[in-house]
Amino acid sequence: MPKTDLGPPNYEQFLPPVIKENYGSWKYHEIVKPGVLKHVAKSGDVLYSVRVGSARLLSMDKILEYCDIADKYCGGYLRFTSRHNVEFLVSDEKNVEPLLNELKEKGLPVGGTGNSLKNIIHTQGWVHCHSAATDASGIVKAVMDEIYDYYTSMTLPAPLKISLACCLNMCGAVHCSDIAILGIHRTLPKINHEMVQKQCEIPTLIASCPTGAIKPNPKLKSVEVNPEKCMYCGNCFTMCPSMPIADPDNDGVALLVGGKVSNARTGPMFSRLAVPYLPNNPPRWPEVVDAIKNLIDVWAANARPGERYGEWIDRIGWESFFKLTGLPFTDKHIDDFIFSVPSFRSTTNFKW
Amino acid sequence: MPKTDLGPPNYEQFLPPVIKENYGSWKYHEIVKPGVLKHVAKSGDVLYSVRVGSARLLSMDKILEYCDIADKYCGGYLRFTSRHNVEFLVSDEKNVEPLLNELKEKGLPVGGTGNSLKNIIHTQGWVHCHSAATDASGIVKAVMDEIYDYYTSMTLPAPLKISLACCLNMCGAVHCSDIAILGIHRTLPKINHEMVQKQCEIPTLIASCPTGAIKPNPKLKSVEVNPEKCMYCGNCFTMCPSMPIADPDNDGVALLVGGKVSNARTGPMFSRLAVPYLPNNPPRWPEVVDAIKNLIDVWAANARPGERYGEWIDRIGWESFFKLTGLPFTDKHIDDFIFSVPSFRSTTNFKW
Amino acid sequence: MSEDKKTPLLDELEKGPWPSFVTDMKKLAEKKPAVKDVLDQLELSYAEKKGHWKHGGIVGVTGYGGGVIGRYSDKPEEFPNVAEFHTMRINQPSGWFYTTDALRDILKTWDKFGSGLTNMHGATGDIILLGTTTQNLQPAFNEFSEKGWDLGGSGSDLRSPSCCVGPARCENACIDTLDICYNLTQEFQDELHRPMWPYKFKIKVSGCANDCVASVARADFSIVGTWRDTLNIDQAEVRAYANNGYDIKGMVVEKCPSNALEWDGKTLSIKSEECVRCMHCINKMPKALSVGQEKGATILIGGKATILKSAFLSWVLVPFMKMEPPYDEVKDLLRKIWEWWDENGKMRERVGELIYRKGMRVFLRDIGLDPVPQMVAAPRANPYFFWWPEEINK
Amino acid sequence: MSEDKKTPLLDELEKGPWPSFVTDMKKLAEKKPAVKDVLDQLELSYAEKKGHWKHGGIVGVTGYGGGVIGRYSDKPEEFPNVAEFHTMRINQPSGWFYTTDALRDILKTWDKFGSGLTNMHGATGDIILLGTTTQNLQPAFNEFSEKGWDLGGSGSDLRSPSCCVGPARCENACIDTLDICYNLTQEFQDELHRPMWPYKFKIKVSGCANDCVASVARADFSIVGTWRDTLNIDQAEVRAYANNGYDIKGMVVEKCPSNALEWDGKTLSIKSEECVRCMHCINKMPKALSVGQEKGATILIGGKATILKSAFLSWVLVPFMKMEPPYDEVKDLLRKIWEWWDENGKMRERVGELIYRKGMRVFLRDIGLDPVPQMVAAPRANPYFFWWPEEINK
Ligand code: SRM
Ligand code: SRM
Ligand code: SRM
Ligand code: SRM
Ligand code: SF4
Ligand code: SF4
Ligand code: SF4
Ligand code: SF4
Ligand code: SF4
Ligand code: SF4
Ligand code: SF4
Ligand code: SF4
Repeated sequence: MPKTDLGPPNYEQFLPPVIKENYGSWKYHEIVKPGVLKHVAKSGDVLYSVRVGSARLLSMDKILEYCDIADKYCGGYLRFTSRHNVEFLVSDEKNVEPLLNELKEKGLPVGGTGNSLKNIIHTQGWVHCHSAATDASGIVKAVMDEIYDYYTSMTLPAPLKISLACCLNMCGAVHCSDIAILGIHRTLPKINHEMVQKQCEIPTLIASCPTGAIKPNPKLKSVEVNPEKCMYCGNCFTMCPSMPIADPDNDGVALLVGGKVSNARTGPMFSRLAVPYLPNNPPRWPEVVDAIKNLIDVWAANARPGERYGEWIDRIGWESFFKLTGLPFTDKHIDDFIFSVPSFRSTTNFKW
Repeated sequence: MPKTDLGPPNYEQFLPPVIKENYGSWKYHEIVKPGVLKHVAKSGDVLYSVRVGSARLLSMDKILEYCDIADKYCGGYLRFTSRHNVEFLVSDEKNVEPLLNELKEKGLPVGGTGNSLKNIIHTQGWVHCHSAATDASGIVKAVMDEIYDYYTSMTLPAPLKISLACCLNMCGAVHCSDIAILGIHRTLPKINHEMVQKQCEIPTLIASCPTGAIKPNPKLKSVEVNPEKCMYCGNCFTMCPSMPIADPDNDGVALLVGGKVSNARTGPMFSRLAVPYLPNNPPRWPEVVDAIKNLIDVWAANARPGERYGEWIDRIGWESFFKLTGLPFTDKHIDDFIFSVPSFRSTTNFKW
Repeated sequence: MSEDKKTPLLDELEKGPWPSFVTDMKKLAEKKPAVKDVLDQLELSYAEKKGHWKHGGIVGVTGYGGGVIGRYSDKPEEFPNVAEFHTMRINQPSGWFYTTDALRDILKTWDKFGSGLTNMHGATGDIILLGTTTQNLQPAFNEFSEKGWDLGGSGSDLRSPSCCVGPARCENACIDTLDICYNLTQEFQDELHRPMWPYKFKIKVSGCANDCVASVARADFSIVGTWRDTLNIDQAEVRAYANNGYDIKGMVVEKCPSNALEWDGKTLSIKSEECVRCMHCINKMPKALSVGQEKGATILIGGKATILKSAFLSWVLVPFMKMEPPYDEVKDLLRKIWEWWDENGKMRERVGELIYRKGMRVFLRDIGLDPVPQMVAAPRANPYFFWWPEEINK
Repeated sequence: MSEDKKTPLLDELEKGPWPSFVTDMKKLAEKKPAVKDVLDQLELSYAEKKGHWKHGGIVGVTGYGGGVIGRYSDKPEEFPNVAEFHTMRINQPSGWFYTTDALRDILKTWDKFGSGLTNMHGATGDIILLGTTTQNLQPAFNEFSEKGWDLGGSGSDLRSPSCCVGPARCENACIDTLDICYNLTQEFQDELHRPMWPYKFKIKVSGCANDCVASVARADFSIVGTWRDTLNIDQAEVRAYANNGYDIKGMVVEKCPSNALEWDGKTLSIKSEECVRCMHCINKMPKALSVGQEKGATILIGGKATILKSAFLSWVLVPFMKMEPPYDEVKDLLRKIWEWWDENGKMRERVGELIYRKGMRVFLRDIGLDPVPQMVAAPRANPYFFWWPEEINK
């Protein structure tokens, strides 16, 4: 019998000595160059953290490669970030440049600090999830390739946080990202009437629909979906395998913008719909890549220094956002779910 | 047979000559003194409007008194405002001072312009409505007596618009007032089971409840009210006389603050709950009068020039409002109706 | 008439500087028994902290479904003169302008058939004549009609539209509020008098964004004047304000919600495309600043008070509409909205609530308007959006 | 292993500067048939624009109800090596710190029992080990357990709490995020491993308002470090920034959301009672400004993603709580919340949604917290509030 309820190992054993000694006693930090943080302790001790972009979907060999690097320059200490980057924790300043050289050689991107593009938070996609309306790793790779330079430099007006979720479950903090890439369905679940009763608990299934679109169909001992009410969220499929919703001809990607999480200046904000639909076009999703490039370019050209995406839009107004980006404004952009009314423009204060 | 569908008389016949001649050609206006507006036309013509506070609930004799005054100084022209003041329309500058003197003599208050207290918009109350949880004219009189000087001067930070509605139907624009006085019930409707079926259509009655608190009671051929869900709005009584909700021991007044309608600077804003309950204490409602005085005093002492009530609170934060006014914050202040969630504080940005 | 009744509580409201409705009513009560009874009943209400009116019944005049509010005392034995005490809503003239002759004429009829008690005006805008009997309703109406006055709305119909003083006196008026109000009221007489909708519908017209009739808070359909070019600046007058010590920077420039203004001590300049026409700067310097040339209105939809789904403020439906007689565009729009509401609305569902229930998307398509960003403060934050069949790959 | 399958579409993703998961997986595929199959199935997905996984079934290890996500190919004949391809969620150490020894040790076990494919890390924070068979789950767990690693959460249980790097490296940390995360995880092992609630529950811990684990967006229960006194200003360092040409006025003072700062060119002063501790000024001048002395945390409740009632951001529940081991206050609070949620929640109803349904009023009373204004951005605008029986005059 194995032991259960161990919990995770105590983190203390994984902290490098310079951290143990200066734990809770850091004085300040600087960004020495893109991807290189220097934290200075009250004691005068210094820690360098070198941030390396990661695909997150990693083979064990890739991780072993990280380990070898960490052994060589970091006394065997490294960490991962909340956005799934690797950070090499260097206690000895002399090791910083050699480490950077080796990373360069190995093609590992260093960056993601300060006013840069951050690593894209993403989810499973077709690699592992049954629920995915699009792939995750593939789009991320295609997008990151295109806007790579923003990762390794710090030339943007403010940090840029892009996230991707492959379905409306929105694993990750997609809903509060500067730019959110979201896998969506656009057609009704196709009910397998014979299986519903066998595989699913009908009352739970009915309750699972956010818009009350599902009704019992007593004749078939199954359910029906009201096409006027279904907005293809796929939650019924989560509850019941007999309600598959994937539709290769219509699944795709929506883009939302202007979210943030930090409380710096403004409180957390939701990302809001910018592009309702772009097709799934593997392997490199050119429409999605282009749209994101455009979104970034317009912001980068117009925002004031220090303005996050949503703060910029708040200043100029959404009508200006649609004008500047050239994106069409459609009926999809107008909320029609529970909290819609407070999002309407109840003032004549707007721009032409 | 009388003629029907006449519509109102054409307003043109009621316009004084100076207005007819300068219709749509006004250049600017000034407030000569509290209650006296001077409008200058592009032609150079001038119109003085002298604004007089009115109880709105008027006898024909009072109106005839206005008529006599208007004949004397205004060539028989006068108007009423959207806040139920009377405006004497003076074309001849020489008539302004004599008019003001006569108004003073008659005890008719002149004011309500610029940064002053405006006339209180109010409704019927016990004088005429079946639905009233409090009186209207009585509270208004008591409040206006107390803060009268703010009406006849222009010393407040900004305009101050107080409104009163005697029940949750909220006749008037109470819900968007700097200070709103609202008649409320606090106990369940008392169902007259025998009459429900006779007087009321039960499905409509059930549908009338905003919170779904009403259920059929088939045994009694009547309905039941769920005490956990009923928030005493009285809408069931509007639909069905057999659901009386008035309760002398518990009816009273709530105060809401910070609303506005104009789009000047900020768009329209709702008034928000400040004081959940004050007792009905006729004839002069001292608790209500005191609470309103306090609300005005704190704003007047703390707001910056030009700041409407809600704009002031927006700047300082609601936590500061409750601190400065000394009002207790209760569970009633936290929204629990449809649009509640967006009103919660989803940021750590607040003051102690 | 219960001669001896005293009103000690109400008498307290004769004190103080604000005009006293009690004093006024007491005088009227001397010749009007109904007013005496209404005072006495009110005294009872003050003593008991409770109203004494019964739930209104349906009363009216021939040919109309609205315009009268039925009201009955719940103590008719004690207050026989207010056993019936109905309200007649007389449709006010645009902008509440009167000649004394007209007022006297109205009051003469009211003296003849009613209590002589009024509200000038009701919150919707009507002349409210408070207190008459069922029997007197028709004759009163007949006489009003003869004199050229008609009833306003009540019940599930169009309510009497109202408007700000507008071009009659205000330099800010971007549209002819008085004419629009009059013209629409005349056009929709049937809708006003014969309740046939799910619920009430209110129209209010303000000449500019100051919204002096509170249309955004109180009307299902708000017409608010605006302009599409640049506001006018008279630099000489600006300097005059400055020379008089007015704090242009603090009171005007810094309070512009969209930072559209600049003041260098000599010239006030405006970035026109930034201006959201909030009226603030014009309000503060009326001699120097004024509204633009290319005028029209913003139309907003959906405003209402609290019942049922809580209060809604009207929101932008048409950012800009020219407003010239015969106002066909706005009339067409109104008719389309009513048709849609009538077809889809539940009983006692205001149009704003119906839009909330069905979604702007359905509403816009059905009335044939294109979505524009000005309709929203911000686009949706949830991904719960719908596709039309024709947008889907088959 | 289907040797000959080509992956022309995926091969396109080997191009470009960003690290390629395809290249990485292809290498692994050479020794791991499951990875070969997963790539080939992915290639098929790319060709068909459609996933090829079946709806997950329930699999797990003895004694636990969570920690494993079952996954099956919907083409097991074509891709037999991913017929079963389950995920194990290994609970990460606080702050995602590792020694290379520890990592190698984990990977050794994973090589033995699984595909060798991982996510470092999952969005909740776990070490995600992607792809093993039903049969291998228990032996893999046994070995992990022996090595001191445990499973994380899944299903209707407490999910693995996570935290920012905090005091380990960050001068902004107002609380010991790593210890809090570790301590709470240890305390609530039963809640983590044995699903018994209406739905999932997430805890995230950030050391300051920058919220580097996005707790307000992603956690039902967010613990965010703050301080109650005044932030520290080192005037000499402020001047050093100024001397270096840093635009203190434009970049810091004018962006303070509550106008708490003043800069006269020499001294930066703060009105402490105005400061909302948003972190902006500290972020911009880390050498000169730092957090206050009297530290603790703000607790927020209710955050979650879109399903069902749309996304909620956590909102303030406790403005300030001291955070010292053994953290009894926060543990008590959690237990009370869970008990209430468990008693009242419907199936698949997150705690935020339950509070929305029942009202903060009921929630606060039942868990014994007093309402404070910090809980709301603004008080209610509707008059639909309730009274407790004891508040009513009988
Ligand atoms: C390492 C990490 C914490 C961890 O435990 O892993 C971290 C570390 C730091 N954050 Fe962060 N943040 C990290 C995720 C976040 C997140 C969460 C996220 O992105 O999902 C947020 C909130 C995101 C949002 O608002 O949408 C976050 C919002 C901030 C901010 C506020 C930025 C803003 O103005 O909105 C700062 C302050 C700043 O950058 O000036 C900050 C500052 C910092 C500092 C300077 C703190 C310090 O002294 O160590 C660290 C380096 C900053 C940098 O990258 O330039 N950190 N930081 C995370 C790195 C993620 C990555 O790999 O990119
Ligand atoms: C006469 C009247 C219109 C009518 O058709 O009857 C009117 C007339 C004027 N309003 Fe108004 N407003 C009138 C009701 C309103 C209302 C509606 C209400 O109070 O219910 C509003 C919106 C209320 C709100 O925002 O809550 C209103 C918001 C304004 C504003 C914006 C004030 C602000 O800064 O928020 C201005 C501009 C100003 O005062 O500088 C304005 C300005 C004006 C001007 C200066 C316009 C003009 O040039 O004639 C008029 C005199 C101002 C004064 O009283 O100092 N008027 N004004 C109404 C007088 C009501 C009364 O008896 O007190
Ligand atoms: C007379 C007046 C109040 C006043 O003293 O001025 C009034 C009086 C009544 N209103 Fe009103 N409303 C009056 C303007 C309003 C306004 C303001 C406005 O129109 O600008 C509103 C808020 C705006 C709105 O329409 O939403 C208003 C919102 C209501 C409501 C709630 C409607 C809603 O959708 O929330 C009701 C309830 C109902 O319709 O059953 C209502 C119902 C009533 C009834 C008919 C009572 C009832 O339960 O059926 C009242 C009759 C009182 C009586 O016996 O004299 N009254 N009512 C106003 C009409 C006078 C006029 O025609 O000029
Ligand atoms: C693995 C992971 C995504 C990733 O690639 O990182 C993940 C994967 C799944 N999530 Fe998630 N969620 C993951 C983090 C999240 C997060 C982010 C977080 O925890 O910080 C969220 C948003 C925050 C939240 O909880 O609201 C999230 C919101 C959901 C939801 C929607 C919950 C809601 O209340 O809105 C579902 C749907 C459900 O529970 O049925 C879901 C369901 C799922 C399922 C179990 C699919 C399902 O329909 O049952 C996915 C399994 C995928 C697979 O086969 O591998 N997942 N999920 C993340 C967990 C890894 C870990 O343990 O570290
Ligand atoms: S976002 Fe949807 S598809 Fe993607 S991992 Fe989460 S549940 Fe699966
Ligand atoms: S996809 Fe979503 S909206 Fe459509 S029926 Fe299923 S649960 Fe309801
Ligand atoms: S607010 Fe209520 S009580 Fe007052 S007049 Fe309107 S309906 Fe009647
Ligand atoms: S008073 Fe209002 S909440 Fe209570 S039962 Fe009647 S309609 Fe429902
Ligand atoms: S709304 Fe505008 S136009 Fe009408 S009276 Fe007010 S300020 Fe003048
Ligand atoms: S009208 Fe308002 S938005 Fe336009 S310039 Fe003046 S103050 Fe600014
Ligand atoms: S949340 Fe605050 S304490 Fe934690 S890493 Fe970010 S900046 Fe540092
Ligand atoms: S922490 Fe934020 S609120 Fe406080 S002084 Fe600094 S910028 Fe202003």
